[in-house]
Amino acid sequence: MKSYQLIPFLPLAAFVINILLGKRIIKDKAHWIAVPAVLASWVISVFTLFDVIGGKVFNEDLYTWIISDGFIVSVGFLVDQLTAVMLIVVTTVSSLVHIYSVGYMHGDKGYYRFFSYLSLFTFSMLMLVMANNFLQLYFGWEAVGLCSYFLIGFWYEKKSASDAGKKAFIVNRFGDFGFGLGVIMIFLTFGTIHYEPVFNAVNGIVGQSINILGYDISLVTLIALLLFCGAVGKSAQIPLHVWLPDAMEGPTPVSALIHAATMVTAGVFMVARCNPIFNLSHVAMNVVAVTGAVTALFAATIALVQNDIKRIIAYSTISQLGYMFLACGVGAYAAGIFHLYTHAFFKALLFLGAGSVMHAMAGELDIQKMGGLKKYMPWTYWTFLLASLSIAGIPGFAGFFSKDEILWQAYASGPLGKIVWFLGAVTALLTAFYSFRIVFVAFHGKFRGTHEQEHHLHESPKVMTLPLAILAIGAIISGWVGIPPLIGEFLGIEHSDKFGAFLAPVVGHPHAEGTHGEEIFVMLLSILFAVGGIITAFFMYIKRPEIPVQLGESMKTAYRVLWNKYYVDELYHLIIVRPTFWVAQSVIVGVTDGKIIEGIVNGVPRAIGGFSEILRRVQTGFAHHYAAVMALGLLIIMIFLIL
Amino acid sequence: MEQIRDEAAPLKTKELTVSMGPQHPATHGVLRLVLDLDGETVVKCTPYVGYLHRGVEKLAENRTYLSALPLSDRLDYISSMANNVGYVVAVERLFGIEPPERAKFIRTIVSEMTRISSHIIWVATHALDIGAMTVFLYSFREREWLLDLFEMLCGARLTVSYPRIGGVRNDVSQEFLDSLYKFTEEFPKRIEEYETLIDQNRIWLKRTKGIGVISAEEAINWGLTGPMLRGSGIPYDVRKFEPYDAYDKVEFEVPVGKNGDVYDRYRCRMLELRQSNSIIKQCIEKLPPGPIMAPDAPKFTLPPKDRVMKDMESLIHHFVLITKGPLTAPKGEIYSAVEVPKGELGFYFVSDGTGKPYRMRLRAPSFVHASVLPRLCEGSLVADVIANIGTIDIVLGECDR
Amino acid sequence: MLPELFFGYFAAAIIIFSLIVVTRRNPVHSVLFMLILFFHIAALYLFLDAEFLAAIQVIVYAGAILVLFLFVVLLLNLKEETLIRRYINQWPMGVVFAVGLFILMFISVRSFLAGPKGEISSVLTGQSNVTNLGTVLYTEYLFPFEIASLVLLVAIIGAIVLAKKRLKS
Amino acid sequence: MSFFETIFAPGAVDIMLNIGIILIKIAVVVGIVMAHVAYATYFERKVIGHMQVRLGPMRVGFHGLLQPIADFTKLFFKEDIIPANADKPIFYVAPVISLLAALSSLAVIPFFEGFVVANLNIGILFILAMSSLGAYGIVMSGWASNSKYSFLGGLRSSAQVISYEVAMGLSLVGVMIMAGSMNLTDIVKAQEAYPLKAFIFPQFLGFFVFIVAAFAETNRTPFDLPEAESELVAGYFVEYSGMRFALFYAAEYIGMIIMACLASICFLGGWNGPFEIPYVPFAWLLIKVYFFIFLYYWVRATVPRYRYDQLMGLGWKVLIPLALLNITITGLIKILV
Amino acid sequence: MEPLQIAEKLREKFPEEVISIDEFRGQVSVVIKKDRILDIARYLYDEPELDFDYLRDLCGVDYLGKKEPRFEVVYHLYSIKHRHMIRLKAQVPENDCTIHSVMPVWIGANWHERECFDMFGIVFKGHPDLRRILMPEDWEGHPLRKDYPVKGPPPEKEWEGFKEVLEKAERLKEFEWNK
Amino acid sequence: MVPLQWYIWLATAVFAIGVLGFLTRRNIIIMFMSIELMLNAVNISLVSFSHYLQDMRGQILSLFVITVAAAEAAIGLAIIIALFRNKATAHVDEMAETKG
Repeated sequence: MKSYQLIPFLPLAAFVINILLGKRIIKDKAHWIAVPAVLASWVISVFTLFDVIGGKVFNEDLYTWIISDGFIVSVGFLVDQLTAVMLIVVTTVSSLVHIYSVGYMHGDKGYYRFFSYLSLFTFSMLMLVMANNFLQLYFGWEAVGLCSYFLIGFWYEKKSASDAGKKAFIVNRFGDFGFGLGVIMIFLTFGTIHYEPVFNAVNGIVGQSINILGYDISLVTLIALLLFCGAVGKSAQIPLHVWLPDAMEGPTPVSALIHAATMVTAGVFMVARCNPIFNLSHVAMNVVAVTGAVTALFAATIALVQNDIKRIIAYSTISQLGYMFLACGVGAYAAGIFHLYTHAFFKALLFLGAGSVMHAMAGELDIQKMGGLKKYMPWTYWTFLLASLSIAGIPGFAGFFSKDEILWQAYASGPLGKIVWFLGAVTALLTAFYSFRIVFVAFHGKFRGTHEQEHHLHESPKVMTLPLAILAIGAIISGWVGIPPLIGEFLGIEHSDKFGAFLAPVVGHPHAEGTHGEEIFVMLLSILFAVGGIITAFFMYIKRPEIPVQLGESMKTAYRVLWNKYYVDELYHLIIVRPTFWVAQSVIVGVTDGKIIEGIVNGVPRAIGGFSEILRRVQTGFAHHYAAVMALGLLIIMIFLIL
Repeated sequence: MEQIRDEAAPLKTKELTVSMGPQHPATHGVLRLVLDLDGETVVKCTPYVGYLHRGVEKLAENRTYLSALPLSDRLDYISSMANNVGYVVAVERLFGIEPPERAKFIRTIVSEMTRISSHIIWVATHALDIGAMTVFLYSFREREWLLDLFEMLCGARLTVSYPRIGGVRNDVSQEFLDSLYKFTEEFPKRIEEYETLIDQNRIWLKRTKGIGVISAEEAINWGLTGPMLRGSGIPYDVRKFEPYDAYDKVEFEVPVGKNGDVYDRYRCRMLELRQSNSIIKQCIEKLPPGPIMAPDAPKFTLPPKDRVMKDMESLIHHFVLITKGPLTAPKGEIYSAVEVPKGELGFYFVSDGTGKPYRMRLRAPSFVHASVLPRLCEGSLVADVIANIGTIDIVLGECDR
Repeated sequence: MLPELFFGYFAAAIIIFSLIVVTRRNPVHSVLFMLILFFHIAALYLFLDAEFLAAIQVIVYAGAILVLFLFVVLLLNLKEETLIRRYINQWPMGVVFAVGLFILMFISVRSFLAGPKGEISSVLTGQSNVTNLGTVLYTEYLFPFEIASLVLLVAIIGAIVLAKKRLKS
Repeated sequence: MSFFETIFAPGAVDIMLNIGIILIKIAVVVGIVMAHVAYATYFERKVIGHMQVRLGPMRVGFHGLLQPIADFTKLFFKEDIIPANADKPIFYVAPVISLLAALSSLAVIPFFEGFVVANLNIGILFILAMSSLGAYGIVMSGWASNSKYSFLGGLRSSAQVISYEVAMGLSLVGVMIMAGSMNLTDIVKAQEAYPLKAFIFPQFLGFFVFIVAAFAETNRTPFDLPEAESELVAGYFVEYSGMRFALFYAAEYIGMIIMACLASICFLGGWNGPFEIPYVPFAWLLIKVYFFIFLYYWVRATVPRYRYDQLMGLGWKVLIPLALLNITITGLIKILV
Repeated sequence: MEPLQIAEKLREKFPEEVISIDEFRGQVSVVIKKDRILDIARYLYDEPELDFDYLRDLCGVDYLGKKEPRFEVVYHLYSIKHRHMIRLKAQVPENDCTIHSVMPVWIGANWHERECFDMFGIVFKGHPDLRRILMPEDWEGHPLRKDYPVKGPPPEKEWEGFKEVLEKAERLKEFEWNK
Repeated sequence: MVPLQWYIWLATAVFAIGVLGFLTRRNIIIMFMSIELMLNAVNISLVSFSHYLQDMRGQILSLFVITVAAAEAAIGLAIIIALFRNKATAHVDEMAETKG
């Protein structure tokens, strides 16, 4: 059974066909190519998952790409438990987004282009998760970034969209630079970039250190931090989170696929994949955990006050990604991946629901201008509500299981864990609050938009609501594969944490130190926070709508800070963008370009021109003369050889 | 470097000048085309006509109205009957004679027979030019039948001179009518036979569709008539616009094309075949009894030989007609047109009151149609020139007069 | 004896015809003598156990390349070609070079020694020439083979672009 | 065994005897084929005549059976006219090249098991090579006649022959893949394992392309543009008369026979048939060949002529892609099965 | 519109140009001066009420000794839309045997005018390609003029080309069999 | 048996004749044909080596040489046609387009 090799190449084929023939031949039939391809990938992924569950792990090289002395790079696939989970996530969400896009992008003039990019993205993402070496991972990593750039700037006529695309690309460069260095370090250290030998050898370098600028730095820590650098960029963690909210300029299916479910989680995947390296460095682990926790809280607070529906969800994504890193940081990789997996469903659902709302509101994003959409768009409303319940962590929904798992693992992992647990728990409260803020403001109450908008309101077509429904089912039941033992015992299910057990061969099982009582406490607290958040939101936006206004008035400074996202963008502008511009203007244009380069550029041709004036006499332009000279040369060489 | 020429300067290519005709299998007689070819593309096309010029107009000025009639036979020699009819209709209009009903119907029958025979010979040669050989021989089978019928009617097959000023030469026999009726029964099947060979053939369609396109306005401006004009969508037909003979008493439609290409003109002709067939049928069914000559016709037309031998008055008429010509030709001028298979055949008579036409002008459709050849051919391929020569359906005898 | 005789005939014919090719006044005649020349070369290949190459020599050289030459010769105007001088002004130089080259090469290959024998040939494997050629071509030389196809593709496109008339816009 | 050694096999048989046998074979094949050519013209006139509601030749002999002989006699004794400004040597040699190229293809055609003049293992390539030479006769005659019509005809024809050569060669590749050989005898033998002892079912695409290309290769209707009498009067041989004209004519018919043979051998199983006909080993081949020749006539009586650009379009845009598709499919099946 | 009305309308528009209007058997002729023929043609073509889009015929008539001026160029115009016809007769004197071509209006006049030139010697100004059409290019005289004899010009003015043919025929006798 | 040297000498002679033609003729088409001659000379030597050394690789190489020759002919002749359109000459001493 080698059909798993087809998984990435089917979308690639769809991409090639669409991009080559799309403009002239396929046009608005592009989905007939792209959707079946990705569906086929999904089917094969499911079969592959069963294979993996059955105990098979594939790791083989398809093709040797580069051989340069000891540097051997091959295109190869590693399909183990982690990859299998990622395959399911990627292909499922991708398929649903493909289907959804048929309705959402209908009539767009770049229709074929959109589908070809989606296919290309799917291919890149699959290459990323299926890689069996770091370079292929890096290839996928960059390729998804490229696709993200294409898709954010899909409506390139819009300046904000193309700017957002550039921003995402540039910000990611910072992280990717670190990641690239990390890969290079790995090669320098281990002499290979394939996962297997690297992870086998990694224990041997514990204690080795490298001297940088007079400081001794542990080699493992350095590598882990450099790798994490990439994760920070791609997964939009502090301080490189700024690109993700702006990325919402892209079409909504893109936001759902790339900026919620798949690409941004690549960082989490990578950290989990490299767990043998991270596990050996406490420093790195702590950095990951703290970054994650701080990002989670930080983003959640911003989300509280924003009005743009997609931005709220985007900040929520950042926040949830913070959760995943938090989990990885405390060693609970399985919990992180579990959250990644459940998050993919409900976050994609949230985005697609938002897209559906936008579709109905003719592109309106401000939730203050919505309201009462419940009765116009029942499908969208109910699925959105389910997703919100899931993200809030209401028991029984997917989000509850994964979030609870993370919080418990954090709580149980030691003193630092307690701190991050606390941050996480607060975030949970905030999450519930802002999620239901959207629900209550946008879907309940009275419609606040213009009359034309109200007239235009309608439920989205079947091709859009169908993915919503499927995802909603996923948002409910996807968590049931990882029921914590505590509840499992209570319900009488043996080995209820199937997910953790499944992933254990790859990421290990963290050692949790805590009593049953503490576990119950953590769980009850998170349930309490979730319900509390919902009730607060209900109170503030349904019962007493004047409270938020008053709050905003009374806490003006805090509100302004939050509204302006802690001024991070402005700070970057001040410390990075403006100095860069200054350097570019004065130094590069003035000195380097003006004096040095132009001096060389003008001087060399003058010298050559003078010299060639002499040489051009030789070129008569008559072919015979050239031929004769050639023959003469041949004659001379022959004479040499004979003599 | 200075020797490299300006990029925008047009590239020179050697043009090949080919003289097509006057002896060439596809020119339908002695037409000569001088083609300037760039590869296979025709850059310039210059037709040369006149190889068959006999001065018919000049000859007619020196003959009596009656003796000029056979000249019209030799114009479009494959549809001589229609030319005769055109001539006598014009003369009758000049003199103000009204032929009897029976004669009118007979003339209509023979005109339409001529149309059929002309159109099938057109299909035959056109198909042969494009390379379909079998249609040619199929068509000749039917043409042979028609010529036999002509022979039965008047003794001649090609140059018939059957109509007379004021009527027709002799009455039709029942035998002729019966066998003609049989022909009309049979003929639609034969048309279908041609069409199965042609219409469903992709190569034929490729060779004719979109070739030699001329728009309706342009076609009128060029003075095209007949199927050439109707192929472009203008239902201009002298039989409908200025009815003569019995055309106002029979029912028929004027088929028109849409795109004005070779294929549409071919379709028009094929549909006209069916219309002509139905006209003949109607005429045979409606053929009224009665005389075949107008009562005052003896002043213009020779009486039958047996009457001359027995009847004094007839002898005098004969003598006067032969020696002086019809005396009472009114002074005036008339333009009269009939619809011959090729298009509108016009006669313009200027009479000075004598027995001979002072000036007889012939507006020959082939002449006009030949003039449009450069317009159709320039820019197309050599093979399309063949298709275009075929589609205009010219007979050089008529063109050169 | 017989093989030597045959070789003698073909070698003489090849040399004579190539001389004719480069000296004819009328390019059409040159092309046609070239055709005969290619046939002789193909026959020579038959003696060397290279049937496939012989066929290819005829199909490609005679059937395609030379027809191309003939086309171009016919398309260009040749009326005055036959009337004006054939050689460039400096032709004695060319003759000197060519003769010198011939003498040198002749001398140098006189002392030629055959290298080690290869392993793949019709005689050794007992299979037909085509089979052998195909086996080697599609295994060991697959990559160069693909490159050759690329070369041809580039040539096709290049030829079309170069020879095409500018379209009237 | 190399080609050289087949002819000059030392030892076993005397060289002269070997050469003699080959010469006799050649004489027999050429004689028989020439007779068939003569009667193929008669057959054509009769078949097309009956299709076109006429009788065809009736005067010479019983139902015109002696017509070919009369024609040959007439052409042989006709004056050989050479245009004033013709390039005489080329004008002389062109029809001979046409005929030679056509005749030499006969060498590799197996008429029945064991009867083949030269059993080359590159049989198909040999035929392709020879048919590509046919273009020379046409170009040369077109050019040497110094007439614009024949020049145009020559250019058209050679472009056509070269273009369709590609399609034809590619259409035969499928057969080569299936048979694993280029030897025509081996190809016939390889077909014995297939339904009806023929490749036509698995290779129907290749068969279609081959048939169309064969029509074009032999300049027959609907691809008879080089000699389109309504456009170019008679194309490349418009200036030829008498014996030389007869040579061109014969070359065309030999070309038809060879294409018919090749189609029968490569796609219809050659001399094999559904059942064996005793004492006449070549009977099936003859039937198949005459079926194809009849097809030539039938098409000629039915369809008009293509236009030059349409013809080229058909060749390059339809046939060659189809042939490539056929090769791909055949190759895939060969690999997979 | 009735033909007579058309003629009157034309007279209103071009009072200077129209010389007379005649009717014979329902067909109306308008005799006009030749100078503004192109304007008249264009008017008849452009006026939507008249819309003479179709030039049925164009020919010359020679009135040698019967009328002055000697030539008339006759135009038969027809409107396919309105189905009416009119005949224009432009007078062309012998000493100034020219008239402007109507090709700018009806392109179909091309060969008619060439023929008219060929047969009567009337020169059409502005015609792009005024050559003989039916007669050979080097033919002398204009056959349809009334002073041109039916049986060709007298022997001393024999056509050059015919002489050539006779000479060739003489030369061919050398090759005859029985000589 | 014919010795290998004979083939090589033959190839040498053909090659030299090709050089001769290339260096002396004015007509650019003949010059192209001279190039073909030289390529054929190389092919003769390659095939003879292949035969005498019992190695298929010589034939493979000459197959590639034929490929290159075909490509070269196509491109070269296209250039000639383009040149001829612009300059209306096929004479190499009237073209000096590559003049420095």
